Amino acid sequence: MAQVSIEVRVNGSTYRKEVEPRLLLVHLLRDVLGLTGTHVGCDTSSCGACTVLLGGLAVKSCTLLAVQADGAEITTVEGLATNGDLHAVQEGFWEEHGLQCGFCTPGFLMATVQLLERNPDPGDAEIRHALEGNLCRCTGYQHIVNAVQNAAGKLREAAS
Amino acid sequence: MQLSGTHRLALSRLRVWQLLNDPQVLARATPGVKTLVRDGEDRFKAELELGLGPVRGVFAGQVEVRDKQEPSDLTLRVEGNGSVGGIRAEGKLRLEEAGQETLVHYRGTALVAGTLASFGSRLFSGVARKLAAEFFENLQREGNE
Amino acid sequence: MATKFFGTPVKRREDRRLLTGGSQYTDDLQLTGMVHAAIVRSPHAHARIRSVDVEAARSAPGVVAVFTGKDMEGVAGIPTAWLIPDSDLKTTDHPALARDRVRYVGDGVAVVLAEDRYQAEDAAQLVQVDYEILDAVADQVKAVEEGAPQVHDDAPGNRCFLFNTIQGGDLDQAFEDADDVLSFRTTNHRMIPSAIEPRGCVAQYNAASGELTLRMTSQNPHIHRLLLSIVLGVPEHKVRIVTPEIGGGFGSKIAVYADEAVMAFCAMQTGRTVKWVETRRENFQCTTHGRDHVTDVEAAYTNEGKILGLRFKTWANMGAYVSTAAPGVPTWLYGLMLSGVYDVPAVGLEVVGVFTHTTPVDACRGAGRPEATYLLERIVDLVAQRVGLDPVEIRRLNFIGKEKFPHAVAPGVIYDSGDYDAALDRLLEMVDYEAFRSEQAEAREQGRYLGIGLSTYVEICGLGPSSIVGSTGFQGGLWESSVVRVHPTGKVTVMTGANPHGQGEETTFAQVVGDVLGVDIDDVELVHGDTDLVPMGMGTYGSRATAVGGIAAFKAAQKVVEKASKIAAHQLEAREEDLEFEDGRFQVKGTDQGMSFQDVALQAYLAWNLPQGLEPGLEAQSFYDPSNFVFPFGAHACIVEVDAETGQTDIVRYVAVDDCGEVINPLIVDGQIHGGIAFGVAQALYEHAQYDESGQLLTGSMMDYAVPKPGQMPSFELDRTVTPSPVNPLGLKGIGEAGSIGSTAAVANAVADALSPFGIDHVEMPFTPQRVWQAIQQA
Amino acid sequence: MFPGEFEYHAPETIEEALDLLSRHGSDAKLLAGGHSLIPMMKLRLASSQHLVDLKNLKSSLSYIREENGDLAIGALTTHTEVEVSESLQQKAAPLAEAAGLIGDVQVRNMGTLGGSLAHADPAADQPAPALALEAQLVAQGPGGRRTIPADQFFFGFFATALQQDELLVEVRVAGLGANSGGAYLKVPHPASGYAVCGVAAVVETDGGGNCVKCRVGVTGISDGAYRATGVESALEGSAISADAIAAASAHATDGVEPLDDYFAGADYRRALAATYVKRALTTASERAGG
Repeated sequence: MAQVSIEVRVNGSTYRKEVEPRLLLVHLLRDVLGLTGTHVGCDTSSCGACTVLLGGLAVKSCTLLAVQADGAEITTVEGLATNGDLHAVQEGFWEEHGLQCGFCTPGFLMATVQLLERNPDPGDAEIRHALEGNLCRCTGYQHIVNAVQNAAGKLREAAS
Repeated sequence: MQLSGTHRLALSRLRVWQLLNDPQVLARATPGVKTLVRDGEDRFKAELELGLGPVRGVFAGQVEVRDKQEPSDLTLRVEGNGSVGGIRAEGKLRLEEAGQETLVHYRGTALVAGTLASFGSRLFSGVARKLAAEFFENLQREGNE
Repeated sequence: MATKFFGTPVKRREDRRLLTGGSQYTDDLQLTGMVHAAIVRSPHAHARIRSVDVEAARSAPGVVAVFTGKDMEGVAGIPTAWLIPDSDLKTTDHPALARDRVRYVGDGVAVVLAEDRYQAEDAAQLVQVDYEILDAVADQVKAVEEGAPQVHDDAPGNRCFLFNTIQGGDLDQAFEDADDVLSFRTTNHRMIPSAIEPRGCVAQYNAASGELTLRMTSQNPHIHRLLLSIVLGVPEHKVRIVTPEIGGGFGSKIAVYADEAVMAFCAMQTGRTVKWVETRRENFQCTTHGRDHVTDVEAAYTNEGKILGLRFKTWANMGAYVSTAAPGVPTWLYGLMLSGVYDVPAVGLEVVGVFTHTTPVDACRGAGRPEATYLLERIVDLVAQRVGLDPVEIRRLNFIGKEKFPHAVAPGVIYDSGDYDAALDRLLEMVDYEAFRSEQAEAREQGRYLGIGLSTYVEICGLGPSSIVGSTGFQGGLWESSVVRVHPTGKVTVMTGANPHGQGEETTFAQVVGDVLGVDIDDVELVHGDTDLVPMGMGTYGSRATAVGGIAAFKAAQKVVEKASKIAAHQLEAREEDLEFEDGRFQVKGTDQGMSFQDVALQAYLAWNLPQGLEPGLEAQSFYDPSNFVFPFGAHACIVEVDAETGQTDIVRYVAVDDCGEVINPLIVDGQIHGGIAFGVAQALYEHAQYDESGQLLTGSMMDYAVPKPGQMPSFELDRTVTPSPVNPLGLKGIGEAGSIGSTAAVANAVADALSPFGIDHVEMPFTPQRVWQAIQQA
Repeated sequence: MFPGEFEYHAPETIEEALDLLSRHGSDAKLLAGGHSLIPMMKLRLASSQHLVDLKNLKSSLSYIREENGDLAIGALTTHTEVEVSESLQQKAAPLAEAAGLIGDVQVRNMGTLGGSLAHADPAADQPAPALALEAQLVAQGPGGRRTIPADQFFFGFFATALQQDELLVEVRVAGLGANSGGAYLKVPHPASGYAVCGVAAVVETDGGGNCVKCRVGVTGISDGAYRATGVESALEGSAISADAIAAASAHATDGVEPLDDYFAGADYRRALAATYVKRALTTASERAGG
């Protein structure tokens, strides 16, 4: 099948690639660009481990074709920290033990970034609702909720 | 999965019986049948293509008519395999006269294998019912011609 | 020992890489010349393979090779490692790729290697398998009925084993003395462990050196090395198993699977590096499941509510093949816990292990112990109701008193320590039990159905000791090992045979070793998961890593201090007994003379001035085999509200008091408890691996099988009591499974309590809205 | 998982998209948000030779406009955009509420209103409010545009009134006025999030506690979303009360054969439909203000 030329900007770097139209965005990121922080956990866009920001929106990169992202700005977990300083969301997850095996974590981080952009001071129930698209088998979610609250506090403080 | 239901056809029981025993009619009335070739007494090799929304599957299989008791009872057995999975269905049909019309009662089981089974279960009963309805609508149309 | 780190909630040391995408899981490996595998799997639960036509696949674009079961005839079957004695266990042949018959949906039939995974999947679709479909049986009770389809020719009646070794006390007498007997049949339904990281494997073979390297998802790399060397006929020392970052296991990454043997075979045949990572669909179909018991219970009790004897007959679904540890789970791990926290004089168990045309069943978080707890906790609540006792009262009446420890229980083990009343007291205080009962009464008047469920549990974990597990037929020891290696600069590498995959041992082990050596935890690095680097060890499962592996690291560190102390004494020209070691310094008592641990380390390697006869270097190894199991316990309470119109059950509160002995890192312990509770709650409310009558897994995806989402879990309220274990020097017990063991029963009891106004005393799990609604309709 | 091969098209205009549909017929599939289609392609349950990606039409087909009290929503408007739209929250609450209950945040960021309606999954949320709000669905084909009322759009199982060569371009609803209220309530499947039962209700009163108009759309129960006309006629013209609503709700599945699967059998679905119709009507009536 004919390859399609695409250009994406990922974590601030521009990439031009010839890809098969059927290539999933997550495989572009992982296999073509070597950004393996974004994980694949299911077949059915259920688990959210593959969540990235596409044009600022949290999306499941396993349910998008790379060609759909042509021209887009993408942020993955590798792009969260700046100059070695962790993002407040990463700090929050670390301080509150919001991760165990870490496999689902990048997806949760990206979904949380979106959540806190939309709602800087969420309640626990709002956090749980906003993270419905991400599954974690280890934590039982409690520490994740605490982590998001922690991060929200940090971001509010930084903003004020 | 258990299937059962009743369809009313505005045709005489004898006419329905004839239709059900005509391979050409069966081929035209069964949803998705692309080819139906005789492969023995009341046995046919079939190629089916079924589409449901975005799901499309091509199946190769057999259709068999068994336990015939003219003009009221027969068993229809369909088996098909394709890339999206396999289907095995067996249904007993009973034709009941209702004035000028005929009530077709069906009862049977359908077993689905492969991808269809592990991903489509929420849709099975609806799919089966839709296919049955289409079959009887087609049969009615065949009978009208 | 000064405890600077022990007991403190330090942030996890493994997290930075996990939070930044800097970790490497198996699927992240990209090796030069790698090819990708796709496995062709049976869509049928039971069929005879008439033929496999691979020609079209072989000539598809990008395809490197295609192999079938026939090609793998020289490879040994997949073994079982828990050969329970006196049970007539039939392990049956388990070929890595099926040759003539497939026995469950997902049984591997062929493997395709291609330059990329898309091409491998394209070609796999072209493999034509001609199946003669045979009747199948998925339900273990139906499978032992006369005339049921047979899974294996050499296991008549589908019987995998009959286990009736656990018989303690005089059961006949107990039932004779009883005022009444409670009997019921109940099901503990099948779960799918569902680690979010799928299983995978990258196989490399160097034909020149004969070395086989498997980078794979494993909870126990050394076990995988040993067993795969047997399967593949590659000498053990030529097999290297490396576990990259592991994304959760929950028991599902313990077993030796056919898939890994297939990948190793492919690498050896083609000389190419072969990568395979299962899809979620394959995970549901081919990675081991858990639970799946049907049990007949008989409980003998007095009118006062004292339980005198318990008789259990369990049909345990083993699936189509006997997985690695599978026979031990529904027998020993389950049976030994069948008197739980209660002082029951007589207990008898008969287990029929049954082959069915389903995915093999093996360990799954809790492994046998949640099943036992579920039964006991339902029994005490049902007996309480019959004799007119409150659920709290019946528990107190039957508890093993704290003065009785160590305590030998009827099933045949000796509990190390416990104070069950203390945990329950604290729980009731947190819940405010009396206040809840009045709230419940008021709610009922308004047509709202609140219920509270208590679950008091104890579990057996910290496996070994080896001599006892050996007597149960486990084909291995269950000790653990560690090397503590101090480098010239005083930095420390700790090697462990435990194999963490989310439990935080890189932090907790560093806390233990850091305290012993008096060094900062950031100066301690844990190395694990590479059979070429770390000494033989048994792995992480069964809540054993810290209570066994952690103690091995502790003891190795102590040995290091002993040697360091000799060097320090020599260099300080003091007698060893005049030295004290505190906060990382060897100090001559009563003087200002001393030297730091780091200085001692340097001197150990410079070796210019060591005591006569002392070898240079500073490292030590320990093999620790515990003297007994450890027995964590706790008390959980779940409060639910049932919507009688829809059958929907919502958790209002979940309160848990757990006791895992001494706590190294409270943050991590809480995290383990949360995850465990969520696992058990999910079984009770959401998760159910369901087969249809033809052996098709109906819940074959995350669209159907409900791994709980954030909004489906409550916030948990935790506290703990601390009853140290006398078994090990740090007083540790295990905590990885505790939550999953206590919680399912708490939810079950809560639902039954909520529905009691309808005259309902028992509903079968899982409590899906439809089931609860139906129970109310039928009441 | 890994989709099979196909040819990819990303038309720049609606006309180009329609042209591709005409040329490739049933071999072509439209890709909007892709959250129904791509999972099916990954499982290789769906395979089309031609995939027509509508992403370049986003600028022309993504909008929420108010026109004389009516609301016009572009077909490529995402669920998130529908969910957070203040005008929809105020004037077409069931649509906004349903959007907020679809899948999860990531799905709502990609999935589109038009895609959801055109896909016509029997358990999709948006068909229910579309029915209850008597939405008008605007389809564009080679011969121009035509408008299809929602209750003539859904034909069960993934089937709609759309022709092979037509594209759904806009959804129009009349905004709810004074004395009107609407609501959408749902029982999600615990795993998939799809509606096991979803009910959108709209109630209009005379200001004096009597129901002058009632519309109920139900999804998840049957092989396609439907209007519960039995409920509507039972409530219309009567004084709104708990009893009246309960009596009307008993007609929730009149003439409907419910789906039957292991999670929810036909009997249970009937009971759920009645309960959720009751609850949705209750909320809608409260919002209508008596």
